Amino acid sequence: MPVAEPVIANDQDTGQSELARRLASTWRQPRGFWGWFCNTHHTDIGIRFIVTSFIFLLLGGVLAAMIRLQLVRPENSLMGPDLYNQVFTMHGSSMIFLFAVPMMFQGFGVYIVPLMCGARNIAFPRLNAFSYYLYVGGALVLWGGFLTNTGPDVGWFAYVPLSGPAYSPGHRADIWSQMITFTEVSALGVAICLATTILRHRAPGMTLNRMPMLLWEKLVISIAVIFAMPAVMIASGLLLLDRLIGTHFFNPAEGGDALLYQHLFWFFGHPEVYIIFLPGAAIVSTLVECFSRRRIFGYTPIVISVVATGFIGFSVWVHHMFATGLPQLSESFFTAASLMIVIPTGTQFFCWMATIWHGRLQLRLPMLWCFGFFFTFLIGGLSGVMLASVPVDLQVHDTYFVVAHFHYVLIGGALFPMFAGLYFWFPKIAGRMLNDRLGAWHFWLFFIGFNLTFFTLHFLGLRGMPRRVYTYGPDMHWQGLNVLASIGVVFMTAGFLVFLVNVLRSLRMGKIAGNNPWGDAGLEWAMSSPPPPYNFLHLPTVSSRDPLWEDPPDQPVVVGLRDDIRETLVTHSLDAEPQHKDEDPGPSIWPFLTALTVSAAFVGSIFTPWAVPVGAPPVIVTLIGWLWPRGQSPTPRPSGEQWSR
Amino acid sequence: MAKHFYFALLLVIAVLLVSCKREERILRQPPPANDILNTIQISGLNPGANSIPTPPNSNMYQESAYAVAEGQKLYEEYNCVGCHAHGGGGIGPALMDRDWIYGSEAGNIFSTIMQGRPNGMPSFRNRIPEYQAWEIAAYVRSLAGLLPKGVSPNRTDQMNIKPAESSTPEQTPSGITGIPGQHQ
Amino acid sequence: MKPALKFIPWRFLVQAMSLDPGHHHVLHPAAPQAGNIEWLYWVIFGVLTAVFVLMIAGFTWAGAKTGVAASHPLPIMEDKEGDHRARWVVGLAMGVTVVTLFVILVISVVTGKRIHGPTSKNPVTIQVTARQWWWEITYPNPQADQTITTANEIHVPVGAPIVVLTNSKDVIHSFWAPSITGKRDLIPGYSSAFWFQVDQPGTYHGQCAEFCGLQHAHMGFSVVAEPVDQFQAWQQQQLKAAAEPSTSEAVRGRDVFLTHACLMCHTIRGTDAGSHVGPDLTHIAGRNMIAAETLPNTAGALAGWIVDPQRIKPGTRMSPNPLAPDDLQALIVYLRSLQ
Amino acid sequence: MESLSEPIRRPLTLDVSGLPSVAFGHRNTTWLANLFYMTIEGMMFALMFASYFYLRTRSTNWPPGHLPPALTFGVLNAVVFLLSVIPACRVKKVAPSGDRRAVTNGLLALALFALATTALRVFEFGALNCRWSDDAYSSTVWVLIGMHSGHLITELIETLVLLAISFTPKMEGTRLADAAINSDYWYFVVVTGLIVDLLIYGTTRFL
Repeated sequence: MPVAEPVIANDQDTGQSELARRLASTWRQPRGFWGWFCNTHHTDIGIRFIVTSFIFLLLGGVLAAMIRLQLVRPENSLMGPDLYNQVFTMHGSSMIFLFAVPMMFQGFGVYIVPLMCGARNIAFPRLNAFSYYLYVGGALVLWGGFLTNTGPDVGWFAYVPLSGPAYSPGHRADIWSQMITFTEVSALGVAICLATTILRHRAPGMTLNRMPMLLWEKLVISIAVIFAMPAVMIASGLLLLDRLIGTHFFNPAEGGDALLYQHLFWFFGHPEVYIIFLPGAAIVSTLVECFSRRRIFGYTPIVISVVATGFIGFSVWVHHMFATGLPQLSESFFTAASLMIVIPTGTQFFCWMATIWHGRLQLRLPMLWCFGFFFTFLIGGLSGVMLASVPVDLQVHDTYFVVAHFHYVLIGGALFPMFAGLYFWFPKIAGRMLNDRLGAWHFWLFFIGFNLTFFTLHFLGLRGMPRRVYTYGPDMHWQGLNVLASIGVVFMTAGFLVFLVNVLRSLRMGKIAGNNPWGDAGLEWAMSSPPPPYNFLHLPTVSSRDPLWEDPPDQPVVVGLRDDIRETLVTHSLDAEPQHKDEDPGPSIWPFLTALTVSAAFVGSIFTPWAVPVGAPPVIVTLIGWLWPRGQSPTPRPSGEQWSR
Repeated sequence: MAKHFYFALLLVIAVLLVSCKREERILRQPPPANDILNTIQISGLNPGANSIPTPPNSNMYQESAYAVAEGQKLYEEYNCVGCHAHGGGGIGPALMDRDWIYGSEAGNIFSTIMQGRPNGMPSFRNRIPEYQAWEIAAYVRSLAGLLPKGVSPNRTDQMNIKPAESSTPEQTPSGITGIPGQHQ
Repeated sequence: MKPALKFIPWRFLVQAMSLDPGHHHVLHPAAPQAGNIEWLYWVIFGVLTAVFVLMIAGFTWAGAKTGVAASHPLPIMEDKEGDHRARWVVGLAMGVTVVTLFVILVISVVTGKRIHGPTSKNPVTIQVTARQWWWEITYPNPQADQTITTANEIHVPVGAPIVVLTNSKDVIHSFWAPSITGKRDLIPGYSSAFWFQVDQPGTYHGQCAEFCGLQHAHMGFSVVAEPVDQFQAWQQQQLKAAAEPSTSEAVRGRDVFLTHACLMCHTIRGTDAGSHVGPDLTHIAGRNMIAAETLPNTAGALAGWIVDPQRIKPGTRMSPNPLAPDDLQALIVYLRSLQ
Repeated sequence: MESLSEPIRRPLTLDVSGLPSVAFGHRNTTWLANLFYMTIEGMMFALMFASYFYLRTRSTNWPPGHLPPALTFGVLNAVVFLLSVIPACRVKKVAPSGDRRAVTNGLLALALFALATTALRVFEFGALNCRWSDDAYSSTVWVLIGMHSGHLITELIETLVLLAISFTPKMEGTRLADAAINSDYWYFVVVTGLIVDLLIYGTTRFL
């Protein structure tokens, strides 16, 4: 409906208008030391996720360098088996649980999804903040253990019986399984927040088939997390029970079964791969569209393949267990399923290629990283096809061939898109551009080093070098290739240093970005960079898939939300029709306190079962403090208001 | 430069200080102390057995869960089970109760293993290396719940015939120990 | 990472590039199974390489064709009939992908059948029991006295099918000799069986492939494939009890063995030593390697191993034995007389 | 693209000031979150059920060397579960009408039922005829029933808290919606509880 006083569109929000000032004071996050722990705004929490997980990427990289240094000579005396086993376990666990998922799923998701939806904040911001603190708790437990000689030494998969009470004395394996509990609860919390945000807080008019690809993939991943993570929590939980109170789940002598653990673990473990890869694909889809200067080709097929990947991901876990000697029929089935995964992934690749082919490619820095992704992930995916074939897998399983394969898949599918995304969204996050020349140096150093290291490992695997060996005999002729692989690490390290320099430099003297430096179509570019605490001056409405490209200049904006309380708009899951207004709970210290009590209970249960009954009451108290209705709410409502049933 | 060195040094020391003895994997054994056997008396012959100073390096094994677990394996492999069962006793005296004919300290158990005792306990001197004897002694103490829970072994992967050592209540050794032979 | 540069021995780089005819190599098969797998590997490898080249060419070409050097965002474009053509191309590509995958599925399943295949008649049966961190090998026989027990060295007749019964005493291990056949996990609580066959005589290295604790790296074994007559001779030799010590020093060596920690773990058939904690040493002198394929079976290596195994394999279950020099000497002489 | 560069005035707006600020049922965001939460928990239960049957295939007789758990309290508890659906249903029905008194009564009844089942559960543990450290069967039984007891206690506390709120003027708007959602979660606890009973008391006898 036309109104008397036309309002100023979002992209013109200078922060000077009266409305902007009111919103800013309403949505302000507390400052200072305690304020930091009360903060519940998604951009701040998202940045914390990104920074923290990047720190653990660096730490995991240091461990990797130690591993390469140890293997550079046969019978090297740099590390003994005790330390080496801790180091490679810490490397795997940190990279998967403390970096890959928190960065690709939580970090990018929490920061970008609400902006792309056109929302003022993420749904359940307190749960979101709680998830962050719990993630940090898990990280501290794992690394604290490592620094006190209690680092897990049973591999990131912690197979029983090696990780069981009979063969892992002490508390090393317990540290691992509780770290799992921490990080998985955190991921599940964020999954709930993201899925709800995507389904309920989209801008009016952003129907399902107008959702940006990134939202589609985040939605699928959130649901995959919800179905996959419980499996590993059960696995590590039963392991903890076996070790702590002497249950017999994995004790063959008393009717237990060691393979049960592997089934539970890989039922999570394989979907996990897609939980890590799909965010990368989401970033690539976004960037390919932006830098080909055209709508992405094959929106519907890509959406279908993403959903299909999410589904098929749950039916291939046994291809991690081919060597256990399963019946042939099931082997054939799981081979077929594993090969089937290629179809949706291939579809995405072809659609990206077609988009570039019929577009106008601008090879800016983020796009360069996308090409790096095409190259590396393709190699990883194709060697994955080899592993799907049972006979070949029986030869190269648990060798450095597999190590090479999944580093190509994970670094290719997560790290390259991550850097693409960082270069792409850094202007939005920091308000300044990253330096192009340094970025190019970073790319080429890392690209060359990566391929030097990991392509070499294929040959080592074919020459019969098994994984997880702390050294090897001089007569095995493995040194030359190991040296080659270790040299690659030097290049990658240099690349990382260049990146860090670039970030620190650009934070201070980088070129001012402006709202939309890349001319992208997503709503996250519609407000100033960095975004104001209320994100949008007026919540936008949408009438196309690429709002900033295709929406008419007179696209309506939402008015009528109160600016004296944190009112948000809830829309319909499918057609994004406005349904009702909701209220953002705002900053609070309780999520942090709850995280503290929960962490205390978790850590205590490493040492004694009594931690559960003793640790529960404080958790309950903090939870009540969290959920107890506060003074200002419920807000006074217009009399005779209709509640939507 | 020097500053960095000192900082690194401090860091290392700090880490070492906090690192747990419990998790120590003792892979390289200290050279065996030949005079140890002579420093240990048989508690059966003088009351107040628990006051006997035990040789320092016994603690190293009693504080490491890994060493106790090794002791448990050796207890099986060297067939201590044959006479003492899984602590319940049989041909030999029980090890999970409060009675210690020759003393309950690690040093006493060590010397019992090494010297042998009347009525059937053979001497394993030269047969069992000293560090293994210390590990077995540590494990035997855990049978009676005399070791901290964090160090005592939990359930094994064998048949479940007795509660795990880590869940055995502490059997405080009776002060006056019995007379040799009485228990056979 | 600086130190890494210091270590580079360039000749190793040269050697690394050359395909050494190792006996521990997936692509140097000496047995029908490994041969089939190698064939399958190269077929799939060829197909996938073609795919890779095509895809990369496609991306490069697309980029080169439409690339524009501009630092400011270009206007948005539309290409309706281009999209129409692309729809066909992508559809076609998907079709090709599906067909390729189906072919790979078929050949892989067929090869799988051929590997598992039915074992031919009267095979040699071997029981492999994995321990932390060595392999106990027995050739079971209805009569106990006809059963051979050895460690880490598997003798097989060339060209005859071998049935391997697997079992694990402690944690999960994996039996893998790359030049012979794919790996098989040994899982406590499960006893499984598979078969292989070696066509070319020779000694083939194998190793544990599933992480199994401190000494996972040094848990090797070897498969010695020899003509049938040699194999039977070896069997006859293995069935004998230990050789009586001939020299006085050897006699003293046996006494050392029987009065020290050795007999707590090891067996020498024909003497009082009968414990099954460690490997059976009745014919130790007949083996090529000791300590699970870690050291050559020489007097010096043997001595070093006996005195301080923890230096060579930290965490191994073998205890250090600080023997007097002449005792050690005698013991070595005795052990090396056990042909 | 170009449209972004120069300021534009937007004559059209979408006025949402008239929209309600409370939603019941599937429109409520907390309802959706609760659905996801139940999915997670349901997944955990499903995997435990799967493990139960997997382990069952690994031993010849079931239960191995134990009497099956005694029926009395289990059956009694199952009946209480079924009855407890009535007050839950009632709360869900009256909450949207904003009738605080009715909601309070419903919550009170529900809390009493929750207390009753929790109490009965204590006796159920006593009647299992096994100890978790006996063998794999016993471990599974204990973990199954233990997991569910955890949910029972959580639900009991949540209901008590809502009851406490319902005695204050804060029981209004979104809180009423929460009360309704609490009933959904109670249904979930009842269903899983019945399945657990079926496994523990049923399959041990008829499998």
